Amino acid sequence: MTTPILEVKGLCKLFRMKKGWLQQPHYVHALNGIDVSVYEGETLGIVGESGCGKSTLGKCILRLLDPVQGEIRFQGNEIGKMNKNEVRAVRRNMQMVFQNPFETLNPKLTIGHILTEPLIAHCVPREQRQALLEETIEIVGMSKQHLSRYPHEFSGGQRQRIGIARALILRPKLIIADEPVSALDVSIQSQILNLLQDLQEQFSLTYVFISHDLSVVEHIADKVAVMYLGEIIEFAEKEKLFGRPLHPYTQALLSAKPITDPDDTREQIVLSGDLPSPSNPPEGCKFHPRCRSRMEICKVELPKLSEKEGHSVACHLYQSFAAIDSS
Amino acid sequence: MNEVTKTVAHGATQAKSPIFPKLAFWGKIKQQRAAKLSLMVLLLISVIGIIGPWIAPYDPTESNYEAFLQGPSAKHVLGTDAIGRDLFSRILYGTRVTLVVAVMAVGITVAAGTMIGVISAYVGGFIDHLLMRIMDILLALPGIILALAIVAALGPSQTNAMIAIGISSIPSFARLIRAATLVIMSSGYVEASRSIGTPSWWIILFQVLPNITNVLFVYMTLFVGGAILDTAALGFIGLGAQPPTPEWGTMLNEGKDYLSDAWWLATYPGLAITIVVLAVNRLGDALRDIFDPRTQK
Amino acid sequence: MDNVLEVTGLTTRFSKESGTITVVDQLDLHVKRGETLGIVGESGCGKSATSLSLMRLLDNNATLTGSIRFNGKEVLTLSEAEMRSLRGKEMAMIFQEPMHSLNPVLTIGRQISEVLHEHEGDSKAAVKQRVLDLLTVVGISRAEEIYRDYPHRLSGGMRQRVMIAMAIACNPSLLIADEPTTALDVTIQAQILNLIKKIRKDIGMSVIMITHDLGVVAEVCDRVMVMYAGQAIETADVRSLLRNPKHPYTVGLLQSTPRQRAKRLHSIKGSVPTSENKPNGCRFAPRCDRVMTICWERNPVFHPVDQHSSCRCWLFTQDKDHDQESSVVGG
Amino acid sequence: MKQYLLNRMLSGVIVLLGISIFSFALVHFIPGDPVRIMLGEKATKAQVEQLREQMGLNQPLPHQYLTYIEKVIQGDFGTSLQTERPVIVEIMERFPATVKLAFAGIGIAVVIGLTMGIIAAKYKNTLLDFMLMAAASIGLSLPSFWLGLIIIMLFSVQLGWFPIAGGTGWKDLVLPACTLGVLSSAMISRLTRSGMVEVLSHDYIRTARAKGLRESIILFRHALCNVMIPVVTVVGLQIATLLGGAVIIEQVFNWPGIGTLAIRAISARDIPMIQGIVLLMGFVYVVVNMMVDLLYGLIDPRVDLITEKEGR
Repeated sequence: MTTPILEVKGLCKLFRMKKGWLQQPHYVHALNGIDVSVYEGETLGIVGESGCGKSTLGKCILRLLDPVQGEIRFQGNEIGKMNKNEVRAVRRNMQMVFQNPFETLNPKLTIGHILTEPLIAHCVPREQRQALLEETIEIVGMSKQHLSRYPHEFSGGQRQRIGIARALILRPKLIIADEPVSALDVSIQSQILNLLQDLQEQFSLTYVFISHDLSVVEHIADKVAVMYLGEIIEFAEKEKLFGRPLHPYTQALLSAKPITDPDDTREQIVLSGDLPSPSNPPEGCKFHPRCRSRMEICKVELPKLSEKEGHSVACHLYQSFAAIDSS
Repeated sequence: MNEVTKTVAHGATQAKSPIFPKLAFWGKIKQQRAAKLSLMVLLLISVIGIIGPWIAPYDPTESNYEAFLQGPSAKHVLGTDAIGRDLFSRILYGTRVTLVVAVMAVGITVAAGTMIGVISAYVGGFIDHLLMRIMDILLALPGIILALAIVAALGPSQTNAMIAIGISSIPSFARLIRAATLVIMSSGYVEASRSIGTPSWWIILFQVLPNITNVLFVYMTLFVGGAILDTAALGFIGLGAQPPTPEWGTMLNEGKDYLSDAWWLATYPGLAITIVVLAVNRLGDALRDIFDPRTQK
Repeated sequence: MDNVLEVTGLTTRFSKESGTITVVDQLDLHVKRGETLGIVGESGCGKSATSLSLMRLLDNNATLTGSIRFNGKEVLTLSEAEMRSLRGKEMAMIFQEPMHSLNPVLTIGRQISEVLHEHEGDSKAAVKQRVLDLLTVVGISRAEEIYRDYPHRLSGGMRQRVMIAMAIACNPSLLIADEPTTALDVTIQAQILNLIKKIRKDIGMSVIMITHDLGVVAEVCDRVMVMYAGQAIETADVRSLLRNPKHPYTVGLLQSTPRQRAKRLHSIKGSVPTSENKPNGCRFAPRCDRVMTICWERNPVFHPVDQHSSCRCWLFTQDKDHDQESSVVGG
Repeated sequence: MKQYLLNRMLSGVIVLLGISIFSFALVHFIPGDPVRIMLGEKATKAQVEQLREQMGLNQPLPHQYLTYIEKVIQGDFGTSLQTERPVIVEIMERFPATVKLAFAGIGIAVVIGLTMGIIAAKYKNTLLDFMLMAAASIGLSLPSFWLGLIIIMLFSVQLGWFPIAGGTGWKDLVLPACTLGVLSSAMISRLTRSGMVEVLSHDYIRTARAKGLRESIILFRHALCNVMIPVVTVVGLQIATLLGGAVIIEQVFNWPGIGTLAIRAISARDIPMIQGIVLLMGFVYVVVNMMVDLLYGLIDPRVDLITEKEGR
């Protein structure tokens, strides 16, 4: 087996919540020991509800946020400890597509200017720039004429295409897409998803695809990681995870997802209660207050992610996995 | 099917006011018109400031003991003061004094305030904390008192008044600019730019600055109005431009002793101040409304 | 026929500096007693404007024409005072953003009880007891505590429950829910949808569920109306719509919903026309893959296709010379 | 909540310390020898030396500052150079007059300003709104001293209804208080209007309408509470400013308050007096701000969240 293009090990990120000079600073564990890896040409889907830390994970991988602990290996290089300039160099091969196409394009700059920015930042020779610009804008399904226009002249779908063009123009190896279609309408969403899939084939891209929408992830991802309160609680290939979810949370998530089938006969698991606040998570397994199959041990001990046949899950129900494996 | 009852109803939130007609699309168009009008008034005033000395009928400092405390007449349009100087000429000359002092003062404010604000927001951390605490302390004193204290230290003169007014508005200007910069810094496009690997200088130059120029321009205009008022106030107290300089505040100070005998002395210079400040403020308000993203729908 | 709400030819226009724009165009709809009607469409299709028009909650630059008959009364001719006694009492509404829909400086208890004070005029103690009951009904366990609390201390799901409690306080006969779960997480969405279903059954009210999510429709609605660019383009009962959609737009919408099985998603080309820039003929013509010549020339009428569904499309119109009033609606 | 107040108090103390450094440093800002300037050119060398000794100017700076602070805490603000009376006595004599004027002025301003703002917002974009806001614009552009002069000319000189200037009775109070009130109401009314317009566009106002509430309840219960949050801040700031002496207005009406004292001290370069006034203003500012924060806590239940976000 080849080495993964991106490997994250034991990644932790804390946010400091300070209420005032007099109080002890309070820490929120946004990410707590994340292990995840992606192989070249794959799409890793990361799903979770708001506040589960999925966006933080994306930003840590790009070093837009500095992780507190853990390793991030990209193409074999540890980037968790690189200095600013080295990180900037790495970003040539690792780009990001953002959620909100309305906010992430500077309203004062033309599309051409916005797309040139990465070329200047990474010292692409001047004479190559124009050709790259024109080529890239056409790849994402727009035309050269659009380069001299401003972001407000475009619809949401077109802006997201521009965002993708910006990420693509340096021909990176890895693209982190943070909720790239959740601000878009369904009919536009499918255009963008198709575009992303085409680009992946054409440029053999690797995606880390972050989304709260299970259907979208199910459609686009090869492997899926489910997050809950800063931890990965289940990680497997798409078919396995959606075909036979193991973690009670994943099961609930899948059953809560409304589907367009009037004869839907799935048994619906409706979770009681709210997502606990990340600043004050429960003891033991963080899911236990809402879990319908909780046991005594869940209240005290945090289950570890253990793997069997390429399907990892962090739940006490399946802790015997590891035991069986090792015996 | 075609016989649909045609009834008309309006939204719920309408103000029921038959007496006060609703001005259609007052908001934006009005603002653009106001901006144009006040800009024209200001241009006119600036022109007067420049060519004032040539169109003034009399020397503003030359006293004429045969015509003191004369009311407005054909000879002296706005009357004369206690030592017979022509009020109209003095007001014309004063335009330049007032404008120069106010604009220079705001220049000081903007230069220092923008630097402090942008640095504070961009660098953050300890520097930000330190700078903002200092600004807090200076804000604790009313602007005019701060200006007075500085004038007291430096001694009363027109230049010192200018410096004092400039310095005394730095804290509030810096805070406004800092807030505006922070908004831009936290915007999606700056983050997107950082994610590409763009260097900091590029982000400041092409992402932050173009987006705060509007704000900067609006605040600058609004501060000019305040600076004119402060200049005149210092002059009025006797701590600004010194007599016989024809400064509007100073002229009011001289006029206040003749309230019962020569109403024009205490009226026209004040009117001049009000008109200039009003024009500047209207321009500032209009610019703010035009640039305000919330009104740009 | 027992209809709570009958709307005919509803047209909502906004006057703006650039001119008048029509956001809802000649809309007909009806809601039976105890029924849930779903209104589906993408952003800008006029579904929210429709809901606000029904309650007459639009800003004063909006003009409504047509007819809205609610429980036999013509809503559009009511005076503002009569309208007020209808709102919150007989027709109630919940909104998309539970974060912003509650007043941050008033307690939950106060915000719910003022509905009762306004419409029922009971004694203080009775109102309080009723509010506590309502909070329990919507599944808030610590009712006493929440009664005294402020909105910012509640989670999104809880706030939406409070909004529902407020809406059902006077047992309205119609609840309009404008994207009530869009801002919520999937697991919370399931809770809220279940709650709405349960309450509808318990107090026998009708619901208009406005959403962009066909999954939500499948979950809670009896009938569906699909809107596009300000017009209704298809109505049908849920089963027929999802199993056997007629209008090419509905078909496209269903096919572009991501599913695992499809390797490649169907997508509708182009983007939604803006309200200032609507095509002359059928509004969907520029994006339709079954477009015909007539589609560019005239807007089809809305008419029944079979006993289950009605649709606005030339593909299902036998008599193409049929005279229709809505064909010349330019942008 | 307690946490929030403690924090505000701590920053208040820091501001006070800063002010004390500023007022201490005033002496050293002055170009040239401060003692020479205070005493004038004609003073003898012995006199200069004596004053220098008396003010402790021979000591190293940190030492000077500490002695200064020590004295201030004991209530010793030094002696006025003009009147040779203790600074604290002079200030305390005049403070009541300033307080009277400040509260009368602000009272008028709040009443006029709130009323104008609410009416303008309620009748947004009508002729009435236009007229009220035009009036407010003019109010903001009027030089305070000029308005004062005009008012004196009209009501004292021409009509003779009120005394021209000088006393501290209620009749003397009317004109300066009205001048202050009119000027401050301009800002309050604009703030109230824009706040009101913004609040009225919020989703929770739509919710209130959907509940079928009466327009008056929406306006006064749902909207006004939220509008008061920024208004309280501004009114607080204004009170702080005015308590430090409505410098210009006091001068115009010859009102015997802190403002006239300040101008006199500054003109005469009465450094101990200036220092005392600056300290007093800082103190008043900090105290008023603390009260505003307290009020905030009462109006807005979200204050504990605000600090949390800021601190992040």
